[in-house]
Amino acid sequence: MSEYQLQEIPVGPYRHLVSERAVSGETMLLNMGPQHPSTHGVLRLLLELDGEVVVNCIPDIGFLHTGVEKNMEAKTYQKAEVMTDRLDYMNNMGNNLAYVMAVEKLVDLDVPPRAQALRVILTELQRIASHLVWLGTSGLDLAAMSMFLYCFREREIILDIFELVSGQRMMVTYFRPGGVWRDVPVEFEAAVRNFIKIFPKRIDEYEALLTKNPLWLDRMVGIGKLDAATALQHGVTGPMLRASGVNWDLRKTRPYAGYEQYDFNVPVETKGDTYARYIVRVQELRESLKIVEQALNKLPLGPVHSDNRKFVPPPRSEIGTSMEALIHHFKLWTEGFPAPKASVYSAIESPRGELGVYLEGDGGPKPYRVHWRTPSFDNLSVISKIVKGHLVADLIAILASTDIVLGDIDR
Amino acid sequence: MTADLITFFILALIAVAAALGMLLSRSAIYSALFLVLNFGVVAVFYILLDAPFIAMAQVSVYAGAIMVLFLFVIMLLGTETLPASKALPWQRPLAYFLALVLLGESVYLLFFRKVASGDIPQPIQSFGTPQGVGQALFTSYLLPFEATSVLLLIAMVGAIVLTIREKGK
Amino acid sequence: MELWIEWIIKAFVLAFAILTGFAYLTLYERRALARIQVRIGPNRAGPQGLLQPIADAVKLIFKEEFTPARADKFLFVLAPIMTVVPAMIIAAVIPLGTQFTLPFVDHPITLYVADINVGVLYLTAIASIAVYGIVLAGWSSNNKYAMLGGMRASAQMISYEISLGLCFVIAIMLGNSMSLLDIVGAQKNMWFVVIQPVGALIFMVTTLAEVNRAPFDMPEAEQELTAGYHSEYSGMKFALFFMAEYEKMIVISMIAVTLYFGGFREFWFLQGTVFSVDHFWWLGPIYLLLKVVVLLFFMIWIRATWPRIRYDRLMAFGWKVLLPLSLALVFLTAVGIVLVQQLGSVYIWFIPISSLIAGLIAVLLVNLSLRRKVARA
Amino acid sequence: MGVEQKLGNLGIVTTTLETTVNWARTNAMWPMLFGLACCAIEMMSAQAADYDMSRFGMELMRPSPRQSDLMIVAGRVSRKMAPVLRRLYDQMPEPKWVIAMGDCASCGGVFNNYAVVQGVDEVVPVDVYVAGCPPRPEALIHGVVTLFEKVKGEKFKDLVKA
Amino acid sequence: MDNRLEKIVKVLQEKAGAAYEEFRGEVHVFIAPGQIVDALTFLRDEHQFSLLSAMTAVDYWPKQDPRFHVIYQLTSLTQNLSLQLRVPVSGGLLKLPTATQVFQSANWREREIFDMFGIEFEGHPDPRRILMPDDWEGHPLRKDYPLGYEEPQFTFNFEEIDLRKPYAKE
Repeated sequence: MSEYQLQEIPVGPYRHLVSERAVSGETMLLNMGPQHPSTHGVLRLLLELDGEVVVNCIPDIGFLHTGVEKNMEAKTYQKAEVMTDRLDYMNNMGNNLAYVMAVEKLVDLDVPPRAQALRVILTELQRIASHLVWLGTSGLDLAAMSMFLYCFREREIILDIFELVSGQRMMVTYFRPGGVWRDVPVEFEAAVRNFIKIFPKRIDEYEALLTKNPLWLDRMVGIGKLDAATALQHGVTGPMLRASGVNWDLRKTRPYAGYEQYDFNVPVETKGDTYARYIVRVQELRESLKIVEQALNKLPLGPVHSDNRKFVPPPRSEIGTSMEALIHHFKLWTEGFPAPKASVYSAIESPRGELGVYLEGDGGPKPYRVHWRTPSFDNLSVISKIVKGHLVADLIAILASTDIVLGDIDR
Repeated sequence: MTADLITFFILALIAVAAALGMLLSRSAIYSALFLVLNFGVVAVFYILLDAPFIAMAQVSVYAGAIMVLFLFVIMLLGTETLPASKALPWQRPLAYFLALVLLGESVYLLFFRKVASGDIPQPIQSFGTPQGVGQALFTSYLLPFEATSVLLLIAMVGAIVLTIREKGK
Repeated sequence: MELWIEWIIKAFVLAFAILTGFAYLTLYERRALARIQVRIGPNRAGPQGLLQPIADAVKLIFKEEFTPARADKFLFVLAPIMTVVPAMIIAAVIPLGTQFTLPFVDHPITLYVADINVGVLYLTAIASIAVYGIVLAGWSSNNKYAMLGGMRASAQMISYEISLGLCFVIAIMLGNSMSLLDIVGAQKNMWFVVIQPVGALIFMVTTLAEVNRAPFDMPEAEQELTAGYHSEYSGMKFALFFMAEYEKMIVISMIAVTLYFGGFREFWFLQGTVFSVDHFWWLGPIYLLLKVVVLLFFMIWIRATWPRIRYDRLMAFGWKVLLPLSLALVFLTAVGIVLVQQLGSVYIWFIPISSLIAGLIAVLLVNLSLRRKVARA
Repeated sequence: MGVEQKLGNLGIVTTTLETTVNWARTNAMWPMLFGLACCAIEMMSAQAADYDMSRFGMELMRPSPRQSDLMIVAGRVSRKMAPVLRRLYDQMPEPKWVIAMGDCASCGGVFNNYAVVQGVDEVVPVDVYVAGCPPRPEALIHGVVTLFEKVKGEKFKDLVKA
Repeated sequence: MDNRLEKIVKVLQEKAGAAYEEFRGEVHVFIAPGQIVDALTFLRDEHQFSLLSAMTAVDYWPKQDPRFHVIYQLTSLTQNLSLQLRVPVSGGLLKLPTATQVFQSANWREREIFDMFGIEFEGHPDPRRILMPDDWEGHPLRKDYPLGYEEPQFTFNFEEIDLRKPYAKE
């Protein structure tokens, strides 16, 4: 972005958002982004600076607005799912899960237990992958550059598992209404076990590098404090809210996909600063691993999708022999399935917070309205409040600790 | 000796030009840079006079520390973009007067004062070396030296007090 | 007249050595970083990537030079030059070895460009004006990020200059001379790092700050100020900044080696053996090079591992920790020297013991304040 | 442009120089630190341990467009982002190259709608298109190597503008 | 319906005369535009609905009255309850009172609804577009706004599209 501000930034449009001193030219208006190494994508922050102290911070989003909600209205329920992968591109499995859960709720579709367990395993692996990217990029933002490469090394193992089950590294579209795409291959269990075996040691390594490092503490402790009341007022959810002392995790409070069967803790910190957010997420890495292990141990046998043929395509083997199966297959992939004229809201706990889908049907095979309640959107909106009075360098740390994904914000 | 004389004249020209440039330049940054150049040339003079210690001190203290601070302040305040403030009313006549006095002094020194050639005392062997400077500072000039440090300390304390009051407001 | 020719040749050889060193330091850093980060690093240009620096250089030469419309044209061009020149000339006083006799002419050649009696002061003087280039680059670019970088550079330089100077003073006191050759000579029996380990440590920390290396790379903090002071520079002008940064790394390591690690001399216990520089003159530059490479690796290692310190904490660290500590060290060193003079040479061990205690106290205090901060938050 | 423009004007046969310069450009192509969406994550993976673009001397990602040679448009370009992208491209000094990474940057991908520019070639001239949603790191590296082939064939003469 | 929720809905009905519907365990209460701020304040203060989970709108074009439903999805953390408020907005008026005083998170969400649907929120502290560029015309999520479909390029029509495709110049 560097020279994006060759011209002076006019105060005019932001008159009501900046202080008096900006009008007189006493403070400096500085554009950070849309292309800046630490805005985690195409976020633009208009900063009012007094020296290097942030007086006001005005986020400007929408540089990645993709029209997903509108585009999903033009596709059938099944085909719209490919769009969901590309929303929050760190949490593809989670997006799929949120969407298929909304569809299942709307059309009242059952999901067999094996599919549920697979969903849990894969979304928790996805949470680990997402937190790894967060940890790596936060490290990079504070110039602990090796952290980034170590985290991506571990993330590759998870992506390999995803590729094993779905054929894609990132845009998996693996969960389908009524179950999952197809059963996992035989190598799956060994691959996940291998990951479970090596990963705890790797977390210890990360913590050895950062958690007690005085420079790391110095950059994080007491920075960007967010109290629980403000957090709730701004709709902040997920690890950010839990770092402020509110024990709210949808996996515990409103269990879905069989989370109630697993024994895990919800890490909660009370200080609400950047360091608390770091601690919460690092502990979540361990908790997620615990869930994965339990789910893998209990992984039931059986079908991986519902046998309700109105919504789930029949297996390939049936098509050759059964006329009815052929018709179902043809109808489902050309026309899609109809959903009632009603609306549902279904939410999951994504790595960033409450990921909700508002889905409204109109009796036809296409969604009438899809709205994504994305956690990053609200988590970012609080930033202008918590960076006030901090330095530019702290802004970087705070922004990293909110763990925003621009695809999640701009949709 | 002629080589030294030629060097001296070239450097003197540069020094005068730099001083004039500092006075006449419109931009505060350029003024500061001209001053740095001037300091540098003066440092070379010291070397020519066999006083390397003072030369190096000149560069590291004046050019290296003080002028960097000046630049920092100029950049921080952004003075080069501010409109020129009005000069104080009595400043200009006083400046003219002082300049006249200086000119008169120089003319007197150059043309009327009789200087006998050859009676400039030769500097002693250790002049300008670290040992020499140290000896001078800590024996014969100990009191002025310590007085200067106290003065600087007072100035520092004053600066700190001023900023603290500013913050408390 | 012969003397002039000798000087000019030596100056050219030194400049050439530093330039080559700079080029291969970039490769060294990239390969070492890659090794730490479980990668491979550049290995396609030439065997094992050995031609990588040449590729970089040729590319940058043939890249468009760009001057922003509202930049101050003169200073914009001057700034990179002002950054690179001090980095080069500062090496002039560093002794690279003893001396050898030119065959046939029987003329002794010393392995340094100049040995002046205020060598250490020369280093401080040049080091202190090296910041001008960065400040002016930041100002002349007419870019807010660049200016913030320039301002950070000047403030940081001033804060760390004094501690650096005090570390010089320690070496001067131990060596009882301002000439670098004498200081190296004084380390014949014992490197100063053994006598004053804390001083050596502070010296290395402050030099990291002086050359703007991680974790003190404020002026170009990539994640905060995009590219900082050189945001607007492209092509060869940028290459000059790049060059200055790495040359400064080399030179500052050379200075550290000279002041605290025995300079071009062998390990003190190898004295009198065939590994001594008194035995083979050409061992001097080799020892120096080896020591410099080791120190450079530490710099790279730190960059790979540590997060960046915050700008105001950096200043506070400089003023509130390093400055008092180095003052205390100067005092302790002086006391030790007096003790040695009065009571005997075994009292030399007073210096390392007392300064280690002082260093320990400083570390404890910093730790305590940090812990208090964590508790308060 | 730099020196080579004048050389081209002179009409001197400069093939050896050409080869050298093109070799240098392919071996020291510094990408701009610039990611848009999903593909940016795969671009980061390409920099990381398993794929390691640094082998080609490409790990020096420059945060400032002034110092970069290659713009990897990694992700979808929205209508709001398009002017910014063009501006960044204009800020890069010659010679510069563009890789459109992924389907969205190449042709709009799955997002055929009001918000997304249907192919970044409407905004900046593109040298290499890399297909995939997102392309695997290997695919990106293949795209980069393809670009190297193209750069190696460049002649100073062709770069001279009338 | 959950007992606790039933009580709350009953009180809401008494206060605002609101109708409600239930679908798969979710309760949607219809509130008139004038009473939404009061209802939100009441739910937040009296029944600990401290989190405005989501806020969006639906366009029922070509139906004009009401053309839009603005939806407030509320969550009570202490009682672990969810409640949805729906406010019908007429296509002619397109105005609603802002909820920013009640929930700060409504700030950006209302800006998004204004950007996407063109519903204005009176008293909003920062009434600008949020996702689209400032000079964008129209409100993309309205049903009468075209998706903006462009013809994909295939082998058979490559040349034809290539001719009119606006390629960028150096």
